[in-house]
Amino acid sequence: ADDVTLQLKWVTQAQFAGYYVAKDKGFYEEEGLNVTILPGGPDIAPTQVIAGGGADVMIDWMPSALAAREKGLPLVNIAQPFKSSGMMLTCLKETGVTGPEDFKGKTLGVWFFGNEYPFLSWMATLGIPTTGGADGVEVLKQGFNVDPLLQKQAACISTMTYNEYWQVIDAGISPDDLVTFKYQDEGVATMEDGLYVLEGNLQDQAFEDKMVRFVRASMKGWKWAEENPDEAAMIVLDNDETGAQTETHQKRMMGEIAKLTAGSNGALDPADYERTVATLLAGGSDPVISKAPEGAWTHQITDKALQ
Amino acid sequence: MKDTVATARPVIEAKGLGLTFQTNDGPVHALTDVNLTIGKGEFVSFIGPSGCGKTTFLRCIAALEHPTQGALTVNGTSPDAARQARAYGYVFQAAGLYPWRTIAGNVKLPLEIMGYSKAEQNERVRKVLSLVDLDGFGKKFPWQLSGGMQQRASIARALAFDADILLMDEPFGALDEIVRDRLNEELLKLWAATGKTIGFVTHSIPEAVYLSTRIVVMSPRPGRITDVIESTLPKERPLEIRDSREFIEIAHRVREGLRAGHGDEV
Amino acid sequence: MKDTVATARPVIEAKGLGLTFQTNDGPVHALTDVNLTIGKGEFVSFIGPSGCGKTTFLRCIAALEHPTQGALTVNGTSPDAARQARAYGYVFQAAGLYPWRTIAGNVKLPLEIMGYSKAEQNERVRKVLSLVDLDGFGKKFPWQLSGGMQQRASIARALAFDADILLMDEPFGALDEIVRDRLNEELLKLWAATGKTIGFVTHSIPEAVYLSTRIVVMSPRPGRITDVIESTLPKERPLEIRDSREFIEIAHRVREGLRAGHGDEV
Amino acid sequence: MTWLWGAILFWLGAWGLNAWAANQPFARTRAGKLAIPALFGVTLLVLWEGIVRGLDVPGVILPAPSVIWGTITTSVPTLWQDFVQTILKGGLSGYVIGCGAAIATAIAIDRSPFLQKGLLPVGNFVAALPIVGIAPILVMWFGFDWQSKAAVVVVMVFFPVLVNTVAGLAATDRMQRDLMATYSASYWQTLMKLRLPAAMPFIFNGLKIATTLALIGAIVAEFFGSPIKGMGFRISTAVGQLALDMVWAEIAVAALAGSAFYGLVALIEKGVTFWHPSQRARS
Amino acid sequence: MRSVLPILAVLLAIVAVWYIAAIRMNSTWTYDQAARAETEVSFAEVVVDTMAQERPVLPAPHQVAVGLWEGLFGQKFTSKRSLVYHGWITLSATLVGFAIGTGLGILLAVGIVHNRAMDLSVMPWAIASQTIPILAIAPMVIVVLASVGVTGLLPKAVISAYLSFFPVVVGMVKGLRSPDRMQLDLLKTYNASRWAAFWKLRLPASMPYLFASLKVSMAASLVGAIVGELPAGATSGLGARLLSGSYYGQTIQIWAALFAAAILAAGLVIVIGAIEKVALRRMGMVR
Ligand SMILES: Nc1ncnc2c1ncn2[C@@H]1O[C@H](COP(=O)(O)OP(=O)(O)OP(=O)(O)O)[C@@H](O)[C@H]1O
Ligand SMILES: Nc1ncnc2c1ncn2[C@@H]1O[C@H](COP(=O)(O)OP(=O)(O)OP(=O)(O)O)[C@@H](O)[C@H]1O
Ligand SMILES: Cc1ncc(C[n+]2csc(CCO)c2C)c(N)n1
Ligand SMILES: [Mg+2]
Ligand SMILES: [Mg+2]
Repeated sequence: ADDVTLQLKWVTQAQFAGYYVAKDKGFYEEEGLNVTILPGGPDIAPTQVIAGGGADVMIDWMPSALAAREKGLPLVNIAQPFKSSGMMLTCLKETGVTGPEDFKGKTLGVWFFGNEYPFLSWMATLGIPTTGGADGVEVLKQGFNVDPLLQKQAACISTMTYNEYWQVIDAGISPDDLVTFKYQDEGVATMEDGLYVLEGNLQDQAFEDKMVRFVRASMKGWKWAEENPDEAAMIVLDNDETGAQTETHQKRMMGEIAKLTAGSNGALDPADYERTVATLLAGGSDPVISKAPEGAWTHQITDKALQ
Repeated sequence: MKDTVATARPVIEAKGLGLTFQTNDGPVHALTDVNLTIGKGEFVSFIGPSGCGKTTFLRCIAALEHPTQGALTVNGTSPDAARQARAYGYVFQAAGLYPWRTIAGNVKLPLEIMGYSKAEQNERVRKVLSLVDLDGFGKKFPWQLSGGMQQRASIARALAFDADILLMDEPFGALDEIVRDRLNEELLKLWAATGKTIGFVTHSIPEAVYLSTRIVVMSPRPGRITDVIESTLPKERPLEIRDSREFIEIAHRVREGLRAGHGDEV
Repeated sequence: MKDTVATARPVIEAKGLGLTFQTNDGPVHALTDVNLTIGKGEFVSFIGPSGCGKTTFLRCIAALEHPTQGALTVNGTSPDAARQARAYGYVFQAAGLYPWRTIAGNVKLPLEIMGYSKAEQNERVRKVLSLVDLDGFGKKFPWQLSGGMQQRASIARALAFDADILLMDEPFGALDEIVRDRLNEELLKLWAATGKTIGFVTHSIPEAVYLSTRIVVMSPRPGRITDVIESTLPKERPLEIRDSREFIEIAHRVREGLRAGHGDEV
Repeated sequence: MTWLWGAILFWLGAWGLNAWAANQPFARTRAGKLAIPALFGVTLLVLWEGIVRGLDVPGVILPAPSVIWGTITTSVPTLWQDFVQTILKGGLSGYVIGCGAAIATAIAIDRSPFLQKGLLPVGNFVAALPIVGIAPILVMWFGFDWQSKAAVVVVMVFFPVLVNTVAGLAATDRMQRDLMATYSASYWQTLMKLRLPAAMPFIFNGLKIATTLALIGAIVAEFFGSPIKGMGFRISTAVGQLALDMVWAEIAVAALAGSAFYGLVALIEKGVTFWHPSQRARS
Repeated sequence: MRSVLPILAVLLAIVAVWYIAAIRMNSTWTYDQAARAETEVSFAEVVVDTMAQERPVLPAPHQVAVGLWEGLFGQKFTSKRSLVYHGWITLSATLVGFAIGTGLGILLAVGIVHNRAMDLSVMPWAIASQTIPILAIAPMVIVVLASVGVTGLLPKAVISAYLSFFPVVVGMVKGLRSPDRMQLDLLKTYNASRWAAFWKLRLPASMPYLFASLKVSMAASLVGAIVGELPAGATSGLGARLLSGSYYGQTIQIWAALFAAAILAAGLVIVIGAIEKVALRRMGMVR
């Protein structure tokens, strides 16, 4: 069997159910692959891991991958299992935020470490400076969890539809007390959770072949997970080495994830790509990327995998 | 050993005193059944082979060590109470100067603690440093002085303030004969002038005889008093007295006493 | 001061020796213009007021301090070379025992370093401990011994191995007269039997006279040799010799020499 | 490859030079004491540059020193802003509060063997709590700004200084204490005149260890939430952006500031504990 | 027994303060929730609520105790939810790191004391090395080591060694230099080799310093191992528990992991303390 190492963007959770299912159900094995899944974490930059040769393929958000490409790391999107973006800004109603125009003068929690680009683009589109003051927003580097909102250190925080949002709810705040802004709805959505490899490797026949089989099996896993969300969640749970994840949370997460993967067969929709690039280029003074990238995606793999 | 009673008001009274150290290989009987009364204004020397408990006895008097048997009173109270009344000046067997203080600073230490005025402090430091012949060394640090000079500094430290009882553990051991003679004279003068009660450990028989009103001879294992020799010398003692018959006689008695104590082991 | 030449093959030769310490308040001239030759098998005592440079001179000989002026040779080579040839046994002014070694362990230390066999080590330790009257204390730690006992242990340590030159800095300062007499006798015996060259610092005039073939009198500020007195006593010296006319005469000369050196400051 | 071999040759040569220079009288001068470690540092940098260039290490893994230097010179304002936020505000204030509190506590519990016996093991235990666990909690308690970083630093430096101070206060020898006893000196007099001076070498030991801890603490705490400035913030975001040159620029600033801080404390130590054998031996 | 009493008293005081703090800090949330639900709460209700929140700002002591108990004994030791399992993972990295770190530290200290060139050049850089935020370079270390094929225990141990060598260097340098002039001079008169001076004087004299450093360094090793676990993909070990607890706002889980780590560290330090006592007693250094 051929060895493939996959670097995840975050810790083991239902966000990556498709890959765990494919591994657990033997889809990879059927394709003659021996896949190692490396969980991520707050300090792991998947881009760095792949640059260092620690992985063959990785999962990342497109803004981060494109930024890395501009930094000289030739990443290429070979597949896009996630159709929609799950990112939102969640605000406490009591702070008086009802629409984006109310952000001014407020403190907003934002994830950094390569996850800040969608937010920066959005603010640039809105024309709100992120340097604080009465006309701008005060930005906090948000840690791992939703505490800043619960402790009222921030008016709004970044959340994912499938994860942090529910943590807020679980903490005891009812949805009625919250106002949420989905990036998807605000027209500033960027592509999340795509599969990326190094451009140079694609020239290699054997590698290309490996990736074709990998994507095929992975998509099979995703579709299985969409159909059997609860079982998929249990598979994820089995693979969680920290033993910290809970069943309810993962099952719910799987349900939300299924909504995001729905509509993708694995091939990147060029229209989505263009929209993402346009959003990123719209950034004002501090653009994430300075010019439209070339060759940042390919159907080379999916074309073969999905025929 | 019968108690020896001093004529003057007793300042130090030991009755059946004993002290045993517990060590990793068994108890060490440093002192046993020590009976001694020292009157006010007496000058008592302790002499005996090394390890016989002289230091230990002095430490008991100063409440630095606590006897395991018997009773000990100082000025009619417990040694601890006497210590709190600042009754003691103590010169240790080693100089024990604080390395972070200059010589003058070391001598000043007790004065600071006892709250003398700045001017008084400086005046006294000057005086005692000159007494022990260390003028000009006030600004040096201890490690820049020779062994004998350090010892003299520590004597100066004990003399700088007015304690009723002066306990000196081989203070002149590291000094040459000339300086020793001079300091012996000075000490006698000081004693005569102030009426202090002095307990003095020495290894020199002539020194003990020259200085003391009484000489206590001790012997080791277990440390005990084997002889107490009253000096019949007058209070006024020029250095030449050391050539007198009486002096030589007393010295001889002390030597005999010492030899007897040694008998069992040398 | 003119050089004093010894008759035997010279072991230690100092010519115009000087040593100046740099301290925070100016230079201290510990030694100036010291000229001295010590022949093989001599027993030379150094006497002088404290701070006159006796320790410093001994340290120069042992290559522990390096003279800033003049020349010094030991066995015809530099002191450093002599040290490398393990020519010295040194007894320091303070005991300086290693606190983590027992008394026996401390005495064994030089033997271990010089590579004696285990059996030989034990044998020698036993012998020298008994020589200094510390049998039975081998297993105690230094802080469990009295000051004088520690000093004796440090003497034992220096005697445990066979150095040609023995340098002793007030080795008997903390001992009582009886033990001191005994050790004086032992030292003389050892010297007679081994033909070692001995440099000996003391404050006791009788001790210096009793032991030495020559007595070097020093005076301070700056440290220099003011007198060198040859002893005319025979090599064979019973303790009673101290009552002889000759002895008393020499002692008198030494005292005069000392007093003269003191003149400028006492 | 020439780069690599060149660097290794340079390293060998410089090491030889250093070994020689260290035994020259020059090494005892003030200039020598700066030049020799500096030469050592330069050697390391040259070796680094040579390895990166010689082995073609990608810049996103390890940038060459020359590249890092370029970033430092072009981002001085950012670096300065981060330095003020993290080191001056978070680190220094935490250091002062933490060390002050530790010394005060050591003195406070010194009188009571009961408290010492009780507090030291418990303190020992608290000190063993890893910062990575404490930092998020303190950020939750004290907010995102520098106050929470200072709190982390306080927690980190407190115990080493406490332990050293307690050990130092016990470090007097018997005769020194007995002397005070014969004067019947009061507790405070003994403390001020004997035990604190005698404790200084130990206290400074703690204070020196605390300097590096303070820096690490302040920086690491920023990983768990911060305003968008500060060295820890910059490092963690720069890693995500693969701007490794910026990461190393910040690390260089941290190392420089840390060494300077340590050097300052060591200098003060030298002045205060001039009498200690370990200081005297080398002067 | 005599030494347990004071500890108990202090613990009791801490627990009391802790409870009061828990009530104060957690009550904000209770009041906020009541306000959102537009109800009134009495103080008694608040106290009860603050003792049993799911995501308390400060968990009450008994909540942590329960969390710890569950984690330690609530399941099989081999379970991924067992703190014993995670503790063991961390412990093994800690011990390997500690061994590497102290070994390196002692070697460096010996070099610094015996070689002027090292004394002058290494020390400043050893200090500088400790000002590098380990959390920042730990991921890079892991990545770089992984790219040359080193994974698993060793990368964590390397990070742990990196943190633990420094206290040993500082303490040992001080300790090896602690002999005073007379002690050194004595050996000079024997013309003892540097080797003998090291074994017979410097090393024994440095023992108290070494043990003091070892305690600090052991704690540092543990922190290093935990830090090393964060970027190792938050898989297993106490660090991973801390992280995932933190990620999901499971305050109680964080505190339980935190206490498990501290217990581990305290245990290790106690072991060193015991060895110290025996060693120093045999060396006659405790009176
Ligand atoms: N390390 C030093 N630094 C500065 N001055 C010193 C140092 N060592 C000794 N001295 C000075 O050198 C002089 C001679 O000292 P030395 O120790 O040789 O005297 P000594 O004759 O042995 O005296 P003693 O009989 O008191 O031991 C003294 O004035 C002393 O202050
Ligand atoms: N802390 C201690 N622990 C155990 N034994 C001790 C301790 N202090 C003293 N001793 C023992 O007590 C005995 C008496 O000691 P002490 O110091 O009083 O003798 P000394 O008469 O002053 O002798 P020296 O003239 O040598 O100073 C000795 O045998 C000594 O070994
Ligand atoms: C330090 C830190 N960086 C990024 C994220 C955000 N993040 C990265 S991947 C992912 C998927 C969702 O669960 C999320 C939320 C975070 N939480 N903490
Ligand atoms: Mg004594
Ligand atoms: Mg001397």
